[in-house]
Amino acid sequence: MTKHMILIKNGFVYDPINKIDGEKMDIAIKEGKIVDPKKVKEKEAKVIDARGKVVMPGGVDIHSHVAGPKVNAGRLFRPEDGRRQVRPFGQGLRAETGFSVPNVFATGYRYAQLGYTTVMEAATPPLKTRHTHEEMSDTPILDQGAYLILDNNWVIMEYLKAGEYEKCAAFVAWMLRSMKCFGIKSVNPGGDENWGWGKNISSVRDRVIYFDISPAEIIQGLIRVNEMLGLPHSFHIHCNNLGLPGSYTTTLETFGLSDGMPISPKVGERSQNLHVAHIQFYSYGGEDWKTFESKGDEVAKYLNNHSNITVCLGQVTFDETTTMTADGPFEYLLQSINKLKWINRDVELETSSGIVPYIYRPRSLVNAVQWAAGLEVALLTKNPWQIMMSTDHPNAGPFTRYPRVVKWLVSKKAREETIAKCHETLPNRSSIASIDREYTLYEVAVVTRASAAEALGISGFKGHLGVGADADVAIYDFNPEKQDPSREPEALEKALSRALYTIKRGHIVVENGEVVGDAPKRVFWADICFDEELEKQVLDELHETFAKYYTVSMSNYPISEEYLVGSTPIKITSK
Amino acid sequence: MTELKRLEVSLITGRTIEQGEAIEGRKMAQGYVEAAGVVYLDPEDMEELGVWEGDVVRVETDFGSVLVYARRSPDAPHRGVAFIPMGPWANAIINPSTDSIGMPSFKGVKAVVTPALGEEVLDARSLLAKLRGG
Amino acid sequence: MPERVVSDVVCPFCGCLCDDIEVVVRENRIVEVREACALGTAKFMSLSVGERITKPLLRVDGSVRQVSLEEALKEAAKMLADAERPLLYGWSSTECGAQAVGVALAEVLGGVLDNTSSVCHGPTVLATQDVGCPSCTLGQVKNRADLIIYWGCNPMQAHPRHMSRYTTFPRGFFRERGVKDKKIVVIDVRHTETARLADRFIQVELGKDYELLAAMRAALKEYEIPEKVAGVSRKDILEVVELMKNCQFGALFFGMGLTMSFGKHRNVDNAISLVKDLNAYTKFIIMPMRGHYNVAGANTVFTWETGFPYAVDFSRGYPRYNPGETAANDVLQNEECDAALIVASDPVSHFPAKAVKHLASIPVISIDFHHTPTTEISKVVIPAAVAGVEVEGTAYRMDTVPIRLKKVVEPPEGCLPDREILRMLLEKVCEIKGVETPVVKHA
Amino acid sequence: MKELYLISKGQPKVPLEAEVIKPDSLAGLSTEEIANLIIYRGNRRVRLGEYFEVKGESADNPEELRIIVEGDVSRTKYIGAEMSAGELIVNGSPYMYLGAWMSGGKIVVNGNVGDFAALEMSGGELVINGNAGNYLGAAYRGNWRGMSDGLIVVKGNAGAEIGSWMMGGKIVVEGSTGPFTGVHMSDGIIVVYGGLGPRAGAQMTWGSIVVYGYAPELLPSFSFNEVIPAVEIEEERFEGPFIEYVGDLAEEGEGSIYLLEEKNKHLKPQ
Repeated sequence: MTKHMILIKNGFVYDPINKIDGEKMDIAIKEGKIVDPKKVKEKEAKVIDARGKVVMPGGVDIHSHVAGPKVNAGRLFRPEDGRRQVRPFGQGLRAETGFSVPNVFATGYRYAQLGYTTVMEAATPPLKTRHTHEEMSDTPILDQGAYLILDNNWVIMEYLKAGEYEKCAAFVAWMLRSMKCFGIKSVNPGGDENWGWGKNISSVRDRVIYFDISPAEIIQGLIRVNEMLGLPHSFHIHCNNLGLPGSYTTTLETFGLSDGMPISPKVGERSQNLHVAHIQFYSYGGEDWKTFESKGDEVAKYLNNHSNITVCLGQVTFDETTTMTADGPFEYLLQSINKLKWINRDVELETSSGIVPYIYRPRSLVNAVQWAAGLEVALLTKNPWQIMMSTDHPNAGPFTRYPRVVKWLVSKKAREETIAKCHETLPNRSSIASIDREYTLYEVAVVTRASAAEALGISGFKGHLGVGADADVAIYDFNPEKQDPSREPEALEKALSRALYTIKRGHIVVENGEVVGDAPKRVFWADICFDEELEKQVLDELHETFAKYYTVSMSNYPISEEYLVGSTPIKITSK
Repeated sequence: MTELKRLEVSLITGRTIEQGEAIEGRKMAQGYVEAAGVVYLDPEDMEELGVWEGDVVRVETDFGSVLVYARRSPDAPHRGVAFIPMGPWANAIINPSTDSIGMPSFKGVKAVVTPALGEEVLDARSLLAKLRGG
Repeated sequence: MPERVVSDVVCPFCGCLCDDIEVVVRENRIVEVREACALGTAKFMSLSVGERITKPLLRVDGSVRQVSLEEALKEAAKMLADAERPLLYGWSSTECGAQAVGVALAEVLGGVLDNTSSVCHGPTVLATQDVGCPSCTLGQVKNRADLIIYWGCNPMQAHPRHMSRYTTFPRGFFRERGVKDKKIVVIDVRHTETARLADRFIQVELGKDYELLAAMRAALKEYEIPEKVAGVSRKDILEVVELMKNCQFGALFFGMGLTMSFGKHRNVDNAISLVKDLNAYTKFIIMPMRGHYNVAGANTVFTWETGFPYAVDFSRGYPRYNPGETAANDVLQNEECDAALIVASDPVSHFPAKAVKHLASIPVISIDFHHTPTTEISKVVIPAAVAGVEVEGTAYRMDTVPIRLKKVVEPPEGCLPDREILRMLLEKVCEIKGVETPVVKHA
Repeated sequence: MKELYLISKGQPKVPLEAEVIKPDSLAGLSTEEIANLIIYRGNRRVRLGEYFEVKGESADNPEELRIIVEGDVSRTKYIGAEMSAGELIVNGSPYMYLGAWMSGGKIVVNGNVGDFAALEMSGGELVINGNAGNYLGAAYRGNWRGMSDGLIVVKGNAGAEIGSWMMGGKIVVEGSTGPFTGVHMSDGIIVVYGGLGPRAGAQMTWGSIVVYGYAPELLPSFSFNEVIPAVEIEEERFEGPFIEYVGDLAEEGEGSIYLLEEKNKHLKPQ
């Protein structure tokens, strides 16, 4: 028997990229790839009997804070979280700690237990990205990549203000290559630079102190650069005014900035030019905390008319968790409200960040509205390909709660049970109680793997089970012939929490819900060839910036490939 | 016989450039003694105690006693505060208590300084031998 | 004689981790070091002048003999595997790859893993765990700060280039005139060399920092405070508080003066809380002056692998953390540990006598490149190559900016990188324990 | 009530961890089964019976069980940890974490206890007839939720940071306390009959510290409020007269420190 051959027989397969909706069929694996079942002989393969089980591609998470400086600062300052969930060293596995801020081993193991195999780190500040790579390399099982925070970068703001998009693109290409990162991330554009002076920004038309540029100009400039470079993923943003009453207007304005902008990936098949992260966190109406209400319906309405935008949820799960974001001013605001401990970590010339523990309680009206807002967007947006599962881990809850979020998506009954535990005025502040839609398992497969793979531009080899794809497979103990997710949401939650099998690139990593092994890892990054001449010119100018304003030498700034376990450059020739 | 003079001080320890240079590969050499086997005293305190730069003095606390060279503090005035650079000499006499947080009490232990003319300051190796023996 | 100049070398001495050093090498010997301070220069130069260990040593019944690396590792592995509560200590003067192998070793052994932060900024970690810590990278300070406060630290002696490279003297983007655009305040019990460079010196009574901080915080909130607190007049306190409130960007750096004197972590707690309070008025940050060049890295690596930054106890298989019980001085002074592995550190020189006494009574294994009082008491001594000079790797600056250490010269024959030695030791320990050797991907 | 005896056979140098010594774990077991329970010595697993002779009889329910620990337990951690019911009497001086995270039942120690006793206690009663160490009834590292309910009585002295981040319940120390009594407390009562350690009530925001002994000084961020004849806190009356200080003003706190006037005249403003 060749261990690299696996035959998964008779499962109910949900593979939206290949438009397979619960069809009973076999999936074959050879040398880490999906192959035609005819090419694998039963006798030579490990045979998994998936009769009466759900088979899906390995989960793909488009936005999760799992590695890097702020994640680790969150672990460091929350030993009380560290002792909440532990598992001892043994059976070839490293020890696990942490609930909302798990150590790297727990991160890899627990994602695998959910059937996830690809997880993108949501934000990394360039100057500290070496740290992000050190952690990703140390995270077992998962394929990963990281988005580079570039919006509050002095160099970029200067280029965009001067309208030098070509130079800006050359700089971004160099940055992504030097930092070995996957895409462009924006976090509270302009607001983070202002936070360098203890201030923030309140609309996309505000001006950044000294740099005299608006968030709108930064956003449009970076969308443009993103498409000039033809990156696999679109521009990925955390909008201004996150977390505030009335923020949905800023969100809609931000949406509007992408209108008419090009969509031109050089690799992959995405159809969006703007990905808005954790949409829940700015789908709010109201004038203040007293009149706080959900505007998830308005946001969904916009999405229904604009297919060029995708979102991930940032769904609240009602847990004690740890909020962490490069949105420094937001975390300052949060700690002034909940009075808990606060870490702030601004990064020279680049960005800021903050971390605050937070407890989401159903009895808090604000928290209940937040919970409802996320689900409203998910349920009222017609096209599930615009939606991606996330809790903005760990901001709205730990990723280990994804199965619970699915429960709410597939079952009105489950939602009603939660609404009953929520603040009694929730129905006045949200339409959640009146929404009848229930996701099908096919739609669940879309929002937990397929849509993310497509939006990331990696759907050629991730997020599906067609021949040639990475052999990342999840098998769940749920029988769609006999069980109705709508009526038995708990059974589905349980099944998704502990995959019967998770296979990563042909290696069985989870069996019966337990992690049984590791698998070869890959870290994806964009290796762009844009314009060598221009890049040289840009770098010449950059030397002065480093010498004068950074505190590390320019030669020590780039990260060599040896930092990446399974370095996987995605080569792009842009010009 | 006249009674020996004594000086009550609060003792602190910390880094110095000389100590920092000396720990790089020269801990078993004489340079380390000169860098860390010393106590910096307020000049007025020294006068009162009747010791001069380079004199050997005994520093004693509830936790032990050690011989070191007296030095004029460049950071005066700080009457009643004595400084011994971090190292084996300081550690022979500081308060080991971690107050249940893991950190010994390296700064602020009550000490008595007395002149010790004619006595010898031990080097790191001899100091260690003494500790292991006692 | 051909000379080689290696530029932008990272200095592996203190937490400043200056990365602009030029090292001149002739025939694999460092002959000149440029840009570095006295401390950094000493470290680079010490490799040829210091008491270097080049052969593994085994000490039996008081006599020392040279042994093969294989024999030394075998002895060391046996001692550690036999132990019921081994202590694995040091880690702050080596690179992150070695630290990661150290975590795996502690995990397999069921030992107690601690780094030197327990005797430097451990209290800062504890305070951060209670109230957080608003901070930033050093470049933010260089480019923006107009008020610099050094409290209970003496960078001119302990971090000699801190003021010239990051805070006081450099010109920054928004501070074009350098020091002329900034105010420097020093708060200390002694009028140190750093204090002599300050615009304002506040002499606080020894062991009264907490009271002074409490008074400043109360004054900031416009409560009345006593005439004199901690030896400082009300007038002086109010003036400093005004300076803080009215600056555009303030930065408070602190050191052992807070973490080691009476109150320890609570001094830091109140200092952090003061800075939190100040953010209601202006931008203000706080930063510990980390000592060892990679102590921040030890905290960082331990945290991402175990959830906890130091004082990690693996005796039950999963990490537990409680300085006061599981830090090196606790397990030594309470005579809990029964063997110790010391990596790139010299606790015999830096721990109180009570702790040293216990350490000297149990089997100790040292991995180091110089003879130290700790290698003197060790049963097994394994010579190592010097990280940051002879070995590449990552180190984290005091503001947790990770920088790649360079290899400037080849190590002496037989001196391997810490991480290689530890990997071999890990393998041997796993063999004895009969467990699968964990794959340490990092490094 | 059934009585079960655990008689120490002596202590190893590497400490033991024996959280099974509590009614919750021992109820319903035979003495043989109890002796076979696993406790920990460093990284080794050992039988409880190796270090304790087990006598008497266990009860079916923890509520009906009294465990009596006799002899040297000076190297045994976690006795009574996470206990929720029944009784535990320790005739000896246990090491760290005695009754840590206890939520119910009663523990009496006829001896001294080590550090971190009754950490984050949420109910029940702990009586220490000797001295207590540091961090008695305190919060675990990083947690802003310390002791929330229950009663701790110490006949002797207590160490540093007792009742840190306390938010409910009561600690009574008949002797003196160490530094930072009730640091960061947000509710609850600490009563001290002996000397009050320095920096009491540091960073407290609410709650009360009642002091019948001598307090050398208070933090500069506490302010004198008034002298009152007696004070009533949560239906309990404390007879004074007391000098009342309010703070910690550094936190804009409204906690109270009541100092018996006759012993603390030096703290009464002129």
